[in-house]
Amino acid sequence: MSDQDLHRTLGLTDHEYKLITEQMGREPNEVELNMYSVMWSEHCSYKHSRSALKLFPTTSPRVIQGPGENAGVVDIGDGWAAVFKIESHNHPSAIEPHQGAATGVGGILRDIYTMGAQPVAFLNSLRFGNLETARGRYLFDGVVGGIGGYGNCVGIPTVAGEVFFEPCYEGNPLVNAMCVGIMPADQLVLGKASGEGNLVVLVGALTGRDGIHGVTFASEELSEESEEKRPAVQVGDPFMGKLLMDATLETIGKKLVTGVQDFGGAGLTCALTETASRAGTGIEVDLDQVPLREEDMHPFEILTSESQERMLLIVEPDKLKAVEEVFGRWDLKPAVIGKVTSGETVTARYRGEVVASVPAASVAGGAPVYNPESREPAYFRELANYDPLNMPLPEDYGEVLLKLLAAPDIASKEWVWRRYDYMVRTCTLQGPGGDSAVIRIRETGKALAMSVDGNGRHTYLDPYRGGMMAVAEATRNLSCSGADPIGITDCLNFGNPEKPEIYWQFSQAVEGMAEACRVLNVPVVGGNVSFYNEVQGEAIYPTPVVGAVGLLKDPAKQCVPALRRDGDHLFLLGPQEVSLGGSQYLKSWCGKVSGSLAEVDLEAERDVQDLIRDLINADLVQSAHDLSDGGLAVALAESCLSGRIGAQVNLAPSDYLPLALFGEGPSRVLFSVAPEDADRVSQLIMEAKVESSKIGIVKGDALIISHGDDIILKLELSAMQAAYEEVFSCIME
Amino acid sequence: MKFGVIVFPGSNCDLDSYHLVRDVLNKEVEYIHYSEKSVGRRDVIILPGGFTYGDYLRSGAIARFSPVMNAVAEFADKGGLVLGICNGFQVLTEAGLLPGALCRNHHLQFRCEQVFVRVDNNSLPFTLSASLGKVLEMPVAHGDGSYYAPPELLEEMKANDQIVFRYTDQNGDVTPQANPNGSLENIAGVCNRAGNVVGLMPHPERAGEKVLGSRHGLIIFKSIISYLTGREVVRNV
Amino acid sequence: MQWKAKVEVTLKKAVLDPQGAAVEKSLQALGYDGVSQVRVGKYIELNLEANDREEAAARVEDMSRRLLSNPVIEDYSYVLQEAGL
Amino acid sequence: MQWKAKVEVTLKKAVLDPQGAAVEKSLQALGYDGVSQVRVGKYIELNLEANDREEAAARVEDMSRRLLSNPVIEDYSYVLQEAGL
Ligand SMILES: Nc1ncnc2c1ncn2[C@@H]1O[C@H](COP(=O)(O)OP(=O)(O)O)[C@@H](O)[C@H]1O
Ligand SMILES: [Mg+2]
Repeated sequence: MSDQDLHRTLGLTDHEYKLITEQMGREPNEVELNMYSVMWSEHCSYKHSRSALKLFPTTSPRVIQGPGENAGVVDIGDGWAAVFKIESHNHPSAIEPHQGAATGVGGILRDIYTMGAQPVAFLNSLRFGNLETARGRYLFDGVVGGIGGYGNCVGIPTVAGEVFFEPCYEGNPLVNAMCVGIMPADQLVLGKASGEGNLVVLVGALTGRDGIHGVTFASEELSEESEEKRPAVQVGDPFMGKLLMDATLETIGKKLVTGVQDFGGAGLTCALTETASRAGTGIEVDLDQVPLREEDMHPFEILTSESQERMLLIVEPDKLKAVEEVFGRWDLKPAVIGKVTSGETVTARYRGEVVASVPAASVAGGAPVYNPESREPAYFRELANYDPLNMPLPEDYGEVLLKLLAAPDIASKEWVWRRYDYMVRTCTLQGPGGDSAVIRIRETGKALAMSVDGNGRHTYLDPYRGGMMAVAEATRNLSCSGADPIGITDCLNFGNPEKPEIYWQFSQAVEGMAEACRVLNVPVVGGNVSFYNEVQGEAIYPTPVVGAVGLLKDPAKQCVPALRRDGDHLFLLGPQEVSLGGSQYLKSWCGKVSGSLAEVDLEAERDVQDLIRDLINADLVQSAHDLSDGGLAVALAESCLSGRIGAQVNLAPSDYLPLALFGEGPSRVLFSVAPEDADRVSQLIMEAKVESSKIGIVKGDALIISHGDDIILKLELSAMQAAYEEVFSCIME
Repeated sequence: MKFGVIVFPGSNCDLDSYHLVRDVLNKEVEYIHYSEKSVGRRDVIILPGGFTYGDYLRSGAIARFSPVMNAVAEFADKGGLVLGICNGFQVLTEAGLLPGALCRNHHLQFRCEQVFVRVDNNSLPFTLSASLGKVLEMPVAHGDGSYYAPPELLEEMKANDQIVFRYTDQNGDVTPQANPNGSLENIAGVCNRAGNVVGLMPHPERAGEKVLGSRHGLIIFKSIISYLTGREVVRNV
Repeated sequence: MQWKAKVEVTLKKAVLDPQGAAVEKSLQALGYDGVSQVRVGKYIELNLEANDREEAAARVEDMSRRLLSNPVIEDYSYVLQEAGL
Repeated sequence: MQWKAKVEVTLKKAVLDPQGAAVEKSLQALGYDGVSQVRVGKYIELNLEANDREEAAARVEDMSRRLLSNPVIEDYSYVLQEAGL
């Protein structure tokens, strides 16, 4: 095969090949071309997304490390920092759901402790097709099992997540895994190969042929052929993962390492070229020193294998012994595979011969940046023009609410999270099931709140507003628990960016997210882009997922959605402008995904979040719940169910009750207040000039909603509970 | 009074036991590495929860051959107190220090949830602060917790009062619904014949602070402490 | 006619077997040196109805592929015998 | 000399086998009627050094009893063959 054909087979364009020869000053050999091919894949090079991502605000007085490293780092006071990142493992999970999800969790875990942080929590965001097919149930069950299997075993609690079901994810489920860690701020280590003469050390699992060209696979649409091209499936080894984590953190804590880099996509090639290029150094490796699991591996296979549970350490020669001792306590044997050199070249030897010699910066960062063509898709205006208010009125609103509560998108996900150990490490103050999870920080007495959110249906109907709403909702969830949002990480799941309609969705969503981040004052400190989520040319809904982290200075003030006491007053905070466009009501009751989204007023959003946090911090709030899917009625039902107490609510006069009950819009919070505090709260709301109304009281064991003099909905807690809690057991068992 | 928490490769609740003993109970506690050949001068040894050796092959099967386990067996032989929690329980059964075996949960899933267990033997150093029949709320988090013992063994255990905890409902009634994993006769925890080695699947160390949902787990630790305090008093007289 | 099938399901050669690796290390630590290439898989026994061996084999083949093994990462093999009924 | 051992570990008859029951149910749901008595166990393959078959058998016996199976709940059986080295 001529090089011409080879580069195409490897997924590089002629233009890219030409760039490579220019940057190298010669033609690459086969091994080198393989290295370029994995690093210049979309997954590693971000060539179609880099220019749009520049829109994100990435700094704040708290940000210690923004995007560009393995994870973002944010100051949380008292000399401590939070470290977090989200990442997709969509395509591997479509092939082998259990292992795909498990290795996704393992990968994001490594990104966190690579920085020197002790991981303290996992979150995840999942999308599947429907559960009526055996394949759908298999994927769902497998992914949940894989996430739990890995997280439970490494002993990091899985504390929050979200799951949605839409036909568009049928063949291409989404599995986004997030990890949050904490560390003393001065313990930060970066993925840099600095210090000429320092040793390059590989530790962890043996290197096999698994996942070779995994990144290329992730950078293509799924098709029949991709079955054929598929690399050997990677299997996670959480046991090894845990040993590696503990030992690596110990070497970092003891200041035995100069640089640390995990092995993710593109394996050794990525680790070597990235660490060298970040430090402006070179590396010489001897591939014969890489401990192998399989015989007769070709040098390019060693260089691109994506075997899991491996770490690269940069170690000063006189510290090697101490490093070996730390790993030795867990029966792990670090292998010295090379050393840091001056110059900026990564050179690999194999059986005594140089098999590759590449400019590090070119491989790691020389890929072209594309500005793809963008075109508004035809569906956009068409769907936006649809008016959901023409739908016939339901006869029985109670029936509608029960149906929504039983919709898999909304129903209790306990079936999922009871398979996750969400308590290990005994720091979980709030586990799954609330608006955000809360993890205490023993060392500082404070706590971190965290949430992960994204609504593909919304982003499909309006990527710009959908993007804003994802950021708004994730941060609002934190605010509802009383925490200050301090940063977000995002995972952008889209179709093929080379299609102008998809790129339009992408750039619109990024613009919306960036705008929301600016107004709400939260920096983006890291994230991940997953393109080519398509099966046979059909893309998923554009699905940006936002993972937000907040700081709760006084964990005792933590607020949850559960209503507390008979007689408490119920307030609805925020603008009343809502829409049925893209709502759960329209989807589950009318069977439609259509309409336009409610206006997003980011200033109002910010004011609502500021106010609810202030009220919580002033000890004036008994419960708080963010309104999202299913609107007011569903938020009320959820608050009643988690508090095991009823409520009586009076709707504001409305011409179209489905809108009042089930309409969705941003910036709204349902909260309850003790009667003796009600006046004070009303006063503070007025002073803050935030829209709000008192809508009812906490009472009894039913949810009763009236409109004027008519009771339009009355449901016993037990009836709502049955609808809400039994769905998954029924479908899955 | 000194607690020791054994750290096997893959233990992950070692931290939780350690934290509870040190920060909540204010007692001295140290980790013991699995490669140690002695457990040193300690009064209580805790085998914590987790996934020793990834739970590969069978939960606890590989860990029980760790060097430290010989020392634990000797320590137990001499009457030292040994508490196995979750995976620690599995290790102790595999090692033969406790009777029976822990099999896959009957529903085949890992399950993390709050359960109730009843104290069915309160004459042990681990339970003497509880009244007989006391119902404790504690979490479970395991995939292999279904207790099994062959019929003859079970009879023998009953005759020796070796069944320490049973899963019950809130009122202390043994019901099938209260059984989270299919354990034989709702057995949640057992002891050896001498009563100085106890294992249980629920996590008392996760139920030691109000902010975590329950403080019922403290009864077990407080029993141990008052038992040892009593012994120290006798020794010092 | 009743048949008994014994199906062995093993991870494909190229797929990592962390379980096998842990067992191998443990056996070596127990002093069984010279032990190598440990792989841990599944063993499934079942009875089935079929008119003849051919039909029985076809059904076991089918079940193994569809349910008993995960063809993405596992291989299977089986033996069939008449069930002593 | 190199030997290959294939060890099957199965739950004792008296021990409930929820995995077997689940597989049986799934097989029946897939339309394989006439399937019964499904049991799921473990299959372990390993290579070992031994001077002769007897020595190899004794060692496999030993490993199976000590580590590969738990005698409280499991039985084991094995076959030995010369490894094609
Ligand atoms: N959507 C995004 N928003 C912000 N930062 C991003 C986004 N996507 C990728 N990044 C940043 O780009 C860098 C490279 O990402 P990635 O290749 O996924 O990292 P890794 O190889 O460590 O998994 C990271 O620092 C990541 O945080
Ligand atoms: Mg990384």
